[in-house]
Amino acid sequence: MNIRVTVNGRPYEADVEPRTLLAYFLREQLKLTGTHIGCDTTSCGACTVLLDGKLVKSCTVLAVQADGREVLTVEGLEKNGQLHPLQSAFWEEHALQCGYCTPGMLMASYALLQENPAPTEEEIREALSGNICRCTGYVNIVKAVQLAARKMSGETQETLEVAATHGTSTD
Amino acid sequence: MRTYQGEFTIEQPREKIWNFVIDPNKMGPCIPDLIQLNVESETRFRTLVKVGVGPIRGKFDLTSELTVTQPGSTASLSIRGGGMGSGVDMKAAMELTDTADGTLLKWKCDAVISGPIASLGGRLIDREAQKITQKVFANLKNALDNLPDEAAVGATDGTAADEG
Amino acid sequence: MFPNAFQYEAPTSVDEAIRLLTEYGYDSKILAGGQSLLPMMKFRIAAPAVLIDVNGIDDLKGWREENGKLRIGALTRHADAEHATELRDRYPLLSRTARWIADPPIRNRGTICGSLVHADPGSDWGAAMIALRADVEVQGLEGSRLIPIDEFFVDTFATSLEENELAVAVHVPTPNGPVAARYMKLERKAGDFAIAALAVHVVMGKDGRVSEAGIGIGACGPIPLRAAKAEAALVGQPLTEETISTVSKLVPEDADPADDLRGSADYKRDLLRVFAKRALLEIAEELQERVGAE
Amino acid sequence: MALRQTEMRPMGKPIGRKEDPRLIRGKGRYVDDVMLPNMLYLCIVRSPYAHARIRSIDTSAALAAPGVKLVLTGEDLASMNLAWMPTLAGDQQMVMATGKVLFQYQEVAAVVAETRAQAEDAAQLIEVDYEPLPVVVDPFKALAPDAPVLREDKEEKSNHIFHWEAGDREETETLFRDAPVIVSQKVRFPRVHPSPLEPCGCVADYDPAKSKLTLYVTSQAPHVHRTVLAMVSGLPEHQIQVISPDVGGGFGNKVPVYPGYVIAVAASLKLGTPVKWIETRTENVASSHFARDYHMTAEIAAREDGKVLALRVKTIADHGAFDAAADPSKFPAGLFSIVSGSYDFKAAFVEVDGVYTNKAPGGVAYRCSFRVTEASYLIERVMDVLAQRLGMDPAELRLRNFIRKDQFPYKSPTGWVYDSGDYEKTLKLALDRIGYEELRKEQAEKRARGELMGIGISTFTEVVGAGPAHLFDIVGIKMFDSAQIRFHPTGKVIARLGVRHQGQGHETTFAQIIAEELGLSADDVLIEEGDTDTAPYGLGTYASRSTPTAGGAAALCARRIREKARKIAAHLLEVSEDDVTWDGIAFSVKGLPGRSVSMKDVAFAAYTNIPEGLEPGLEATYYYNPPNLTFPHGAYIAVVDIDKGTGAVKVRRFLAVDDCGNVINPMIVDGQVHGGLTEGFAIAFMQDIPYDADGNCLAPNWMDYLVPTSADTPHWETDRTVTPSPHHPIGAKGVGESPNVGSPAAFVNAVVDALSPFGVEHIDMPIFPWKVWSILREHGISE
Repeated sequence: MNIRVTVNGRPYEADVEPRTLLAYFLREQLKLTGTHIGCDTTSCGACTVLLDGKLVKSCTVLAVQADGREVLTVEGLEKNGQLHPLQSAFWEEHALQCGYCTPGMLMASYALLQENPAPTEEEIREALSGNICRCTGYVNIVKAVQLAARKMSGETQETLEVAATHGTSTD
Repeated sequence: MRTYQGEFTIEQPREKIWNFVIDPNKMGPCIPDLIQLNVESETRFRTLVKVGVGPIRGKFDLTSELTVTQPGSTASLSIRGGGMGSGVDMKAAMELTDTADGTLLKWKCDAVISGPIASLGGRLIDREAQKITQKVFANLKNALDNLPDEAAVGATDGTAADEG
Repeated sequence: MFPNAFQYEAPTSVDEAIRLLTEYGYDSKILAGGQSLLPMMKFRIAAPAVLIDVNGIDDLKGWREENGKLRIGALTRHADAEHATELRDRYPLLSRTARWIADPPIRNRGTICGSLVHADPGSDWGAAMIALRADVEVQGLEGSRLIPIDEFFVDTFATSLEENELAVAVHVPTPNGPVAARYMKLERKAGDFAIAALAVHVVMGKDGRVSEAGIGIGACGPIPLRAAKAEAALVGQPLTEETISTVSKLVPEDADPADDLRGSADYKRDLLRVFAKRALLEIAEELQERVGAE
Repeated sequence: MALRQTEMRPMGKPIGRKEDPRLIRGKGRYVDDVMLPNMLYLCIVRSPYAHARIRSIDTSAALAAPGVKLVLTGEDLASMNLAWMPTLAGDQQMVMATGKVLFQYQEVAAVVAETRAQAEDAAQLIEVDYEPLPVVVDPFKALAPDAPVLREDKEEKSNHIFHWEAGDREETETLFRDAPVIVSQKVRFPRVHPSPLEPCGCVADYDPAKSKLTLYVTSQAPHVHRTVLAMVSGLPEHQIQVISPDVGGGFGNKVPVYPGYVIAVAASLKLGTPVKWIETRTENVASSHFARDYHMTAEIAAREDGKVLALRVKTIADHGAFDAAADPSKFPAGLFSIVSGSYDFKAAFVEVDGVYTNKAPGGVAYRCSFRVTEASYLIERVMDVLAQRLGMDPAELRLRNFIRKDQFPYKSPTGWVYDSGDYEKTLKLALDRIGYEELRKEQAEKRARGELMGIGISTFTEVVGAGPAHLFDIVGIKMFDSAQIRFHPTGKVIARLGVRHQGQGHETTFAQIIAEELGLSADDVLIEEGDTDTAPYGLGTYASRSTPTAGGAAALCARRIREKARKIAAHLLEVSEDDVTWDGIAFSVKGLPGRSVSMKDVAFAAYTNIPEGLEPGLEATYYYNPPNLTFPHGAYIAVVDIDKGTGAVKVRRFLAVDDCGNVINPMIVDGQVHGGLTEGFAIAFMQDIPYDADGNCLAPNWMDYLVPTSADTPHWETDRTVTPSPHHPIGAKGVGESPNVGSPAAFVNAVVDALSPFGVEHIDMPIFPWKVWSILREHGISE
């Protein structure tokens, strides 16, 4: 089947078998290998992307179902050579180790902050509960999402530095 | 392993029932949801059956072998095969005894189901295996009841015991 | 992992979907959210030859209140029910149930009707819709009919839907008075199927006594079950500790759980009792506040 | 917070990781991201039976299926002499079954096709006729005289694999005979699985024109994989290149060579094209190596005042169908004899018997230094049983029995020489930080109200860094490790190591070690691991051994460079070598601190201005054979509340105080601890791989093998003490596994502590809510 999909703002046209899962389409046909595959049972969330702005697990969506729609993957977070605040926050807070869950975690965090710009720890933990991380124990992922939330809410770098030094939150 | 068992009485002479149960051409069609039956010898038949519950649907290719343990009264049916990457092994023992009204058929079936179906469908496979087994013997009873001549009475439902 | 090859159909109207269902019958499956079906297909324990994707049918989207009922279209996702603040007041069980289903991305995809039609005994919506006394609206070649939820579930993964019928909506009665609800669930881990689950929906009459009660049991039998004895004991009673104690002990009587990796049948029965007690205590408190405020 | 990457003297600083920029952009390169021209896909057909004879395999329909290029069975591999392969434990394992299958999900046949989907389609068409055989899943029943013998290939017709013992039986017996107090506890450590997020897989690329095999494989030990492959395949080792690209977690799962790799290699050898095999999660959990599955009984002999005297341990170890344990050759039960833990026992005697069963083979060291987790869990659990029996506070009992600071180096009753430690200090810090006394008060009040709250302590000793070569080898290869450092003329460095990280942050921490030693910033040092063509030989990253071994190699290699650099510096400073001093950043003339040259100057000179008689260039290689293991330790405290209605346990607080010696990067150490605690938490409360009596694996994927999400996981608290290792070049000890080794006992001890007023002394992991409920029920205390 012929499909047209916009991925990270760029239009693609491709021929796919109906049974092709979106995750494989992204990885193998578009060579966007940032989206990972970690399980067979829709349990791990390594393949999480946004489909028309909604968080989905791309191993459980058919590529044909993305026809005429927009997909955002981890490769689409960076804009004009600028890391997304979530990406830099994950780096700063050591929110990744092996990095395999990271793209999915970033997408899930991105979706969360779209809806809830200042989430609590509990809200973050709940929002990321479809994404498994085997390395970090989640503590630093939570911290990174909170840091990104502060960055995105327009706090200046200086305020953040002060907050970090004094170990207090400014919100 | 799961064990299922049951018994029923048919108002027919034992010999007649015996001749039925040891004939693959007659036993074969008692397998439920049969797509295809090939009788390969006097004791062996191969069946392709449709299995499934809800969205879980597939075909099992099963080979059955009849063994007479005591002519006229006890026989066993081993069913082996599989499908959907899984294996099925069943050993059904049948025993016929004379009663005042006709013949009592007691059956007991040990079923081993292996593979993804057993581990993925753990929550339902037990009920399904039980249902299929009971259907085999319900079909058998039905066929025997409808043998020409006498009518039958007095069946009891199958009961199941999980020994797994 | 790839599913078996299949023919993909994407009808844009209910009639077209039904025509395809009629044409392909046993060999076809409806694809809505796909969150249960696609994993089964990847394991190849489900292998429909034809997949009929109903996501493009606009008539199946959205909800509306009509004739004393909330009609929830078949493409309503779990997340829609979870976040619909306008429904929380009169249909509190919807969001309280939805937030327990799997995880956020799965809730964005999976649909309420799809979950009902899939008829997994551990499904959260099964128990909730039992409690709400919902009807499933199905459409076939001869038009549509409503199947009361108690007649909808036939067996594990089996419903009373005909092979060529499509579930187009679920109807939830609009409560007649102040309402409160709880969905109680214990999981082995977040997002898991329930060890046991209980949906409790209570409407309070003007006399301070329960006028309507719905209690649905999940993961404790081949299908979602109704705690009928407990419901009967609840209706017409004030929500006192005594009532709650009596009612909660009756809930397990209608359950039919099995021993499995999640726990023994006895354990699950007792969980239902504990859930019922806790749910009703919370509901009593909430309704008291609500009625007091009015 | 800006990333402090450019600092000099980076040792001990929380530098942002150098590997992150690619990983947060989705630009990591994991094995499934390797896509080569003409690459084919491999799919493995696995046995649905746990034990069955293979009567026949019909591959004709699969061969005729679209896109299929090759179908392989065990018989085909036998004709290539590849049907069996050695395991790391010195056993033989079938690559694909010949004759019979021994566990469910065992490899039976394989299909190679143009696409993944075609390979999966054709795999379905392979028909195998099995004759089921009696199944043995219980290791105790496997030892019964009438048990069916599973391994017909072995000379010894028995399911018994080995008997192993350590310690002094006689002295232990004597102490037990006279002991006033003896406690005994049976404990099972469940069968668990490392389950890294990225499953196993490889791309085998045999190029017939060059006679060279390149194997891209997600491996923790690429050099060992290359050597094993050379041994198995007969290809000359220099014509095999193993590349372990970014690794999506390992935790021990990616140490062994799996049948899938050998099949992919065989297929590529036959076809002369690249062949990719990527495991599904189900294949990962149900067939790749598990961990633990130890059935242990421990007894402690003690005085009435709580002083412990002797320890006696008997264990049955279920190894599954093949002894594929990833243990050093001389240690069939790994380092399990560390079981006397942090306590000063006069004597100990430990026995382990390994057993074959019809289950997946193993067991690997899952975030664990070879069976230390089992040992640590056992002793920490049984110490609590003793405390309970004596009516003593578990913290008090531990303080009374710790090996004292002044006893180090301490020789344990089973022969280990502990390098350093200060157990009392660590525990006291933990008690203080968590507010132990207040918690006990709160608990007493809650108990009076009928509420269930528990506090659990675990004060473990780890043993890591295998190892001294005289003790440790894997398939004969001694367990040293290596580093190679090369300066470029402009003062930048590339360093290659024999280990292979999987998230531990080596690209950062090893850069810190080397930069510290050479007076550079970590930015100036590029770390490269995982390519056997370029990296020096090493044994790999597992068992918390990278910092103790390769970390030592990196530091000593840098010092070797510094020695040569001193000569060049002397030449540049125009003084004699004896007059040159190194202050950590630069070389200067003694007494004239103003006259100095940096390492950058020296590096440039090494290529441009070499003193006469000196070899040009500036590089070195160091193979480091550590003189001893290192012994990290810690004190962990868990606080739990139990729901009396459901039996659910909530971990309210968890504090981990670790002592891993000198810290290279505290941010990374904390991250390691968080991760390990999460795995320990999962093991304590969720994880087991049960089998039914027919050998069906009942938790073959992440629907039933439970891995915790952010919503399940407690918020971890951490702290640290520092007792440097006296023998390690930088005083470091390794930390990756401590939290997994130490935490299960803290969780279980907390739950048992909550229930101890009712006489409960032990609950086996995983502590599912139904287990707690059953106990509450039994004692009439449920809601």
